[in-house]
Amino acid sequence: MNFNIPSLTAEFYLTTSPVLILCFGALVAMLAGVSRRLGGELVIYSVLLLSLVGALAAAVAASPGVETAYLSGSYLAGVLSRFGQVLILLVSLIVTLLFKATFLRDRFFRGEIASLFLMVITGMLITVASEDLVTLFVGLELSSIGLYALVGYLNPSRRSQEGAIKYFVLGSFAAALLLFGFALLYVSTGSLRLTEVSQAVPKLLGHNWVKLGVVFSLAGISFKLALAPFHLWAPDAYESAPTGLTALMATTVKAMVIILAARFFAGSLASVYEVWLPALMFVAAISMILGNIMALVQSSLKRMLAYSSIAHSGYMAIAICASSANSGSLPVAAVLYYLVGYTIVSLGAFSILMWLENKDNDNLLLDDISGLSKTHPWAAFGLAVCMFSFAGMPPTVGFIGKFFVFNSALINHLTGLVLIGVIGSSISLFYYLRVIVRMYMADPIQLPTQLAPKPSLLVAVVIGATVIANLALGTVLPEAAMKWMVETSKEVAAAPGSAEDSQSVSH
Amino acid sequence: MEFINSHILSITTFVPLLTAIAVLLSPALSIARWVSMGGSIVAFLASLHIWFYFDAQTAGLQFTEMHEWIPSFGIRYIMGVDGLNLLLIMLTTFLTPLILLSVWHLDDKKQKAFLSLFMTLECGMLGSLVAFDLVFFYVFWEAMLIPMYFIIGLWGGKNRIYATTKFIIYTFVGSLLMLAAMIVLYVLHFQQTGVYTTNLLDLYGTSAEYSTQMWLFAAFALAFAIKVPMFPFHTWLPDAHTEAPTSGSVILAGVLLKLGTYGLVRFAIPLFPQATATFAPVMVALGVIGIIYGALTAWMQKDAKKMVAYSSVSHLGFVVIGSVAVISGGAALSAEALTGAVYQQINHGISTGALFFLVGCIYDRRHTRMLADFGGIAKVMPWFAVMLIVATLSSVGLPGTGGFVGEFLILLGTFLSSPLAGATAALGVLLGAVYMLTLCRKILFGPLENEENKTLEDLTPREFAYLTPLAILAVVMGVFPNLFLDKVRPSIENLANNFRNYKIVAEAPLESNQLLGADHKEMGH
Amino acid sequence: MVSIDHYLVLATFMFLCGTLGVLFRRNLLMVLMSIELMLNAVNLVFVSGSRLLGNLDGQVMVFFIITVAACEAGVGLAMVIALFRRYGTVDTNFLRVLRG
Amino acid sequence: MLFWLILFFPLLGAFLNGLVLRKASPTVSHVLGAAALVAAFIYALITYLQFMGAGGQAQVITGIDWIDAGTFKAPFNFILDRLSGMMLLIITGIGSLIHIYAGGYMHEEKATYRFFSYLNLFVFMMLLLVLGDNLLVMFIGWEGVGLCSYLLIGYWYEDDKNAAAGMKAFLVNRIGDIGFLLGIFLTFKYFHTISFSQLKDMILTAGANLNGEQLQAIGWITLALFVGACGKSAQMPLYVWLPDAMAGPTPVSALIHAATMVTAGIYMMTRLNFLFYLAPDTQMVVASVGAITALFAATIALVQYDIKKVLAYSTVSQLGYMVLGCGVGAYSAGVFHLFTHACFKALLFLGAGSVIVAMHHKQDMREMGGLRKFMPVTHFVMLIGVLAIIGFPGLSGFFSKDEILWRAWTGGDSYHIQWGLGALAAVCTSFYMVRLLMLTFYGKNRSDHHTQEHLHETSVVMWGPLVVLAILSAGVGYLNVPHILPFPAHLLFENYLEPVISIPPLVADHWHHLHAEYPHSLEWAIMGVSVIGMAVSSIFAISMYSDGFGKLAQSLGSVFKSGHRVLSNKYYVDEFYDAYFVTPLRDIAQFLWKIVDVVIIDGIVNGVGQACMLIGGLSSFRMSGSLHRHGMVMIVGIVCMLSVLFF
Repeated sequence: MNFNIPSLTAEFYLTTSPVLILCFGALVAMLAGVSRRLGGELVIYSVLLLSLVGALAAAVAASPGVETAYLSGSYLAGVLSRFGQVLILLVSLIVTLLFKATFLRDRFFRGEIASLFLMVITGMLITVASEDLVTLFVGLELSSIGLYALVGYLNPSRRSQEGAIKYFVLGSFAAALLLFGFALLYVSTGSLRLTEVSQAVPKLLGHNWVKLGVVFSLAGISFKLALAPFHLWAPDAYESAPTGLTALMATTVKAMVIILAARFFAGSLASVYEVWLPALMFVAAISMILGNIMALVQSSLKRMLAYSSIAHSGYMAIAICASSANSGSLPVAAVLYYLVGYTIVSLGAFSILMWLENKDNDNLLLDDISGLSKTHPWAAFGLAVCMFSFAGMPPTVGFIGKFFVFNSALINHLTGLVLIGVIGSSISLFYYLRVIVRMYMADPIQLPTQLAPKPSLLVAVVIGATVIANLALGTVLPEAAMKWMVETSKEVAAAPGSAEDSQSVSH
Repeated sequence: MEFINSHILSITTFVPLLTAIAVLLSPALSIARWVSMGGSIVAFLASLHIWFYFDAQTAGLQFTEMHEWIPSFGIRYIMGVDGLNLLLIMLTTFLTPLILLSVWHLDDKKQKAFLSLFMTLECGMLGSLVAFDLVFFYVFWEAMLIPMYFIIGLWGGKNRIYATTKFIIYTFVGSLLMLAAMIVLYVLHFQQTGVYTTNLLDLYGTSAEYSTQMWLFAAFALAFAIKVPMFPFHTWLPDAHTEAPTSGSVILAGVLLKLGTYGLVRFAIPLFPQATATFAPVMVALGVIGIIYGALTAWMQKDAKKMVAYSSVSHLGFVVIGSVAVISGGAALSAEALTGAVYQQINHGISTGALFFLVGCIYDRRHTRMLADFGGIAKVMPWFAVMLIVATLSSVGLPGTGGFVGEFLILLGTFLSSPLAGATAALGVLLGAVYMLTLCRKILFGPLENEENKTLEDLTPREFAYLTPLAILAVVMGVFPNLFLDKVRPSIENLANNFRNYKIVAEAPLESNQLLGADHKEMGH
Repeated sequence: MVSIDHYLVLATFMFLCGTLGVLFRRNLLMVLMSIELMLNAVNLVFVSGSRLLGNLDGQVMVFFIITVAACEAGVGLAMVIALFRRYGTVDTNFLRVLRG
Repeated sequence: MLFWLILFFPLLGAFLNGLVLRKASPTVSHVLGAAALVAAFIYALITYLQFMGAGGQAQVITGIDWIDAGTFKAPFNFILDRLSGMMLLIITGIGSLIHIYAGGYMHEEKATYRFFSYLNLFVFMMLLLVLGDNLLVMFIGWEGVGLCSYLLIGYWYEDDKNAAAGMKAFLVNRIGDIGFLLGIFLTFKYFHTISFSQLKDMILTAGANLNGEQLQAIGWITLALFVGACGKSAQMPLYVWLPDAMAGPTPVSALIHAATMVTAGIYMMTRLNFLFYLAPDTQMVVASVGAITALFAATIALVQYDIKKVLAYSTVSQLGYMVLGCGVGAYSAGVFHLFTHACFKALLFLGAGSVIVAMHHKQDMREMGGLRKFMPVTHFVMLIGVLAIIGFPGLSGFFSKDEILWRAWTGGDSYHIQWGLGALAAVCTSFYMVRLLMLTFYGKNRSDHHTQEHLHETSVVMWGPLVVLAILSAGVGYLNVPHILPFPAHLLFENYLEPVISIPPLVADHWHHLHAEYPHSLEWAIMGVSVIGMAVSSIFAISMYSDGFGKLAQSLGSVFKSGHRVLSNKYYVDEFYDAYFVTPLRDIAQFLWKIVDVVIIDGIVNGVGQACMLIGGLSSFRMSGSLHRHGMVMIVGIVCMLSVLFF
């Protein structure tokens, strides 16, 4: 028990500055929104950009050499946190910019929405930087509650309201499961700090409450990661939310939870993998199968991508499973690589969808993009690259990511999971190809409102950048990027409680 | 010269890719045509350079190039040539300009995209032929599917989407399993040596437990069997061929399918010799079934192109059995059969390529490929008849054409390995004649009754230009096979006699040129 | 002596009740209440754990949970009201547009 | 050098005619084609004379390497010995005559470049076949002549029947070729070489060292090769292509389907006689097949009406004799019959061609008759040809056929049946050949008025070669006169071939009878039987057909109605093959495609895809939609996780 009030040094403020800047930005945006004069689109836009860019700069600048825990572990500054924060902030910034080019711009750039948006980002930043279950919970809920509201409120319609309510109810339900798990862990181990929990768990292995606690925590985390069978919210939420938010959900939320899961399982609980590995393997397998199979029959693009994201969560979960053994930081690095790749590809895909959508058609169906290659060849090209990348075809990042994941899994003898992953990938190719077939091999169809978006330099730059990053990470950059990931994930591997003897695999 | 010799493989492989980009950037189709033709000819000249500077005295790997790619995983950019891939490289670079010539007249809006995709495809094929690193190979192997997918899907016939989807998914499934097997092999090699590498030269000789080897071999063999395609994984092929445009069919039959048999010889067999010896009877059985089955189904086809497509199943059955003809109680492979298999790959590329071109010629004129719509064409298209008969004869393996040399050596070697298999496979020689002559007879001979056929124009100079080289080559390969076999002999004998502990030496020591400036430490383990 | 297990069992029971409520009540308000019940079960565990361990972390957690639950309730109720105002129903059966 | 020119000229002719001079007039093609052959003949003659002048020792002429893989080697080496030298002369000599003749026969055709190109190519292939020093070079020729035969049979491809006949010929030959291939494989497997000269050395010098396995293998090798011979030399059961092959132009029938290509099987067996000698069981099979074929084909020929069909079956029958000769170990007799047969059968076919041209391409003998008046030269040469083939004493067939029958009789008790079949076949031969002669040249002319008006003798281009052939047919028999006949030189031919025919010491006992002395009375008796049979059946045929289809012919036909029907339907062999081989194969193929491929394999492939779609549809339909169901699935998930963990 340590009741010393931690001294808040300048260093602390510096490292937490991304969070603080965002909080400040959120406040400003909310206040500006009250005033009619100051609540204009441009002002809010500037506030959003400024706070996101500022936070990004702060996150990049804050360079802790070693992982440092502040507020008795409530805020953890280190390379992994920074990695997560930079990724989240970068994606949020791009999504914000993209909103400017969509039909939702007049709704998005309003005080209360922008404020909520920044709050959501804040929550994510907190989550990736926490080691303490309390902050972790608060961060998670901050981001979730904000998202519930945004989904329903940004562009209200019957669908989005329904989606928001479902997302909300199930999210709260899952939060309760997660909390229950935390509570059991707390009761069993006597601490809310992951480091301490992990030290206590090995002694309590036989204790059923611990297992129960781990399972419930896993359930909660699986929900956030949209792992089957806790995935059913995802298609509804993805489909009903405005596409910009869908992009956010598919990328930043996933990034946040993956980092959290890496800390939780690959880091703290790695040495006691018996209590969670079978369960995680189970959800990973189910996700890869169900996600891919259910994506086969979707007609809405966003819904299809939702199911596909479930499958991709499954692939990432494979790598987390692989980090159970004394495998060092490789699996975590692999999952981070996959995450970055997935984020880039999703961002590319969703930004194209965002750009194509209009007021009358904010949920594109597969049929709607028929003949896209003839009407918008570059958009079609970008989407095609994304689809091949999702499917894991070389020379895209999707392939290298999948290779790293399968590699780390097979090093740890998770052959069964890899086989399921292989089967799932094979199935997935079919529905990704359906998109390409529609775009390239079908003639344009007559829509009530034609998809005739205004050319936008910004969108072009974003799409171009994702395509280039995608191909670069698939061809020339894997080594450099992987090195970075390994450096980043060392922190997890080196975290107390994880395998001490993590030199190399020996059998 | 020094530079050229040490980078010739990269040049050969990536000139087509650069050409593809240049084609996309060309302002007009007429320029794009010349650009693509130029690029493909440069690639051909580069491969001729390889051919002439190739040292036929050694089984070693020549013109090797190595750069680090993902050094932390031991993945490298390794290229090399030996007798097993030399001929296929030549075939690829040789066929590409001819195919470009065959589409010279097409001028729809998408044609530029076609040329670009086609050059990309060439890069993919060449890359997978010269790559000597498992992952590096896999990248080309899979990336190649994408342009082919579009070529069938965008320029294909009525049922093209079904066909192209079937093609890509079928191949993809097999490939992914192979990827998993590759990683397992990589891990095994690490466990034995403590080094992570996907360098094929190092992986040869990785010993695995018998049962593991079985699974790994099965995964590799499945991937290649689908590509070949071997019975019963062949059904994607007739669909793909029927729907693909002529150019697509030619390259598909000419080179893409060969990558399956090449993969067997390059990867599956030497990597898993024990499993090869065990699985050889199964492979031979499937190959022989494929030969007979393909021939019989081809015979029943009413669509000329489908007939040629099924004939590929039959012909490649020969190549497969030739590749796994185990002799001396499993201690060695039959060098004769292996030579035949390597040779037959090229022959099949030439003869079936020519057949697809020829079917394309009459399809261009009549917009039908149904045998029933033809008959007596020899009267109005005598040169076409000459070409078709030459291609047919090469395809049925008449002595004096390349097809004979390949088929004979395969059958001989197979017979030495298993008389029953050899004798049964020899039936394929008969059945091959049955359907090919039926094809000839229904198209060329009989009364010229159909009014539309009476005004058909004989081969144009452009068609001559791309058919004549094939016809000449078919004969040259039949009469002077040693011209080609001399180049490949040491490599084949090395594999055939030493497949139990296969090693290839790189002629020039593989020095690692730092591609990414990364240092060489293993990390994360 | 009432051991910690008793609290845990009670909390689990409460949690299950809440779960059943979420699973089977068709009224959105009741569903929200059930979630609150689940959260309170969690609170019970934390409090009893804190008491057992003589460690205040659990208490702190409870405060946060209560706060977050309030936020959640706020957002949730807002949604329910919006739904009711627009469609005049709070029945979960109404929420069946999104499927597939 | 001269040697290579022999091969070069026909190839050059084929190339020029086929690919370069496609627009040339028929005369140019003809002159070019014939000149190529004549040149080849001249060089062949010079080469031959040089060769014989040097003592006639076999020599191997080394060419470039051809196939060289593993331990297998097949160079383009050629063997020049007494056998191949003789064949060289037959092929180029008779070939030249036929080429010259063909110009007249084909003069109505507009573009004959194809025809002469194929003919030249054929000669080239045939030369490869006989000159090759290893089985594989022989196999090039073996299949090459098959190809040319295919192309020439289908020369008038616009008639689908001709194209079909060509295809049938090629395919049936290919069946035999598979046997040949297997023979090559076996030879290589057990002897590690396929070169004739090396094999011969190995067998003859190291004959005693052959192990049991090799001896056993020889049985299989010879059997497999004999299957090849059956295909090419039209023996039972693979003879069916030859009668159909008559669809081609008549010079083709003369050159390919009578004089040269069909004798390839006999040539090959003779070339490998040392192997065949080592396999007495195979020899038994060979002899039996030959004898049966001889009789079988002869009986069919009895009732045919098409003049070329009669000659075709006669060819099959005569080939049967040659095979019989080989089978009883009398290779020189077989080859001698090959030689005489080449002369008189070429003569008969060309004569028939002459008739056919005169009859405006009608081939039915029922429409002929009395042509003697119109075509005296043709009649005369045909008469010689017929007398030669039926074995009229003094003409070539008499010497060659009797030698075979004599060797069959003396082959031992086990060969008496074969002798009987052969003798019976000889009787049939006399009947149907005389019948042919009577129906064509004697009696009243039965053709229609229009044809009759134009009946006349053919041009000198055509009858010139006929005369040469007639002289040959009459004369060549004296090259091999048996001892019992008074003649200055006996058995010249047999002595000539002596170095080629070599019985391995290992089996010398078995074949001792070939060199045994027999009483002259036996030889006279055997010869007497043949001559009497020939005479009786000839007289019978003359009396039956002295004036077309006389009463006797008709009444015989009605008495043996069913027999006649079977014969005129050629024993229903084609129908049998159709019903029991072709149709079932077609059905199987159809089944494989329609059921196995489309339904089963594709069904599984597509079924997997559809099953995935179905499961996807069902699961997304069942799971989603209701909020509560979502929650329920989550709880189920937790339960599953717990059970995974706890159990």
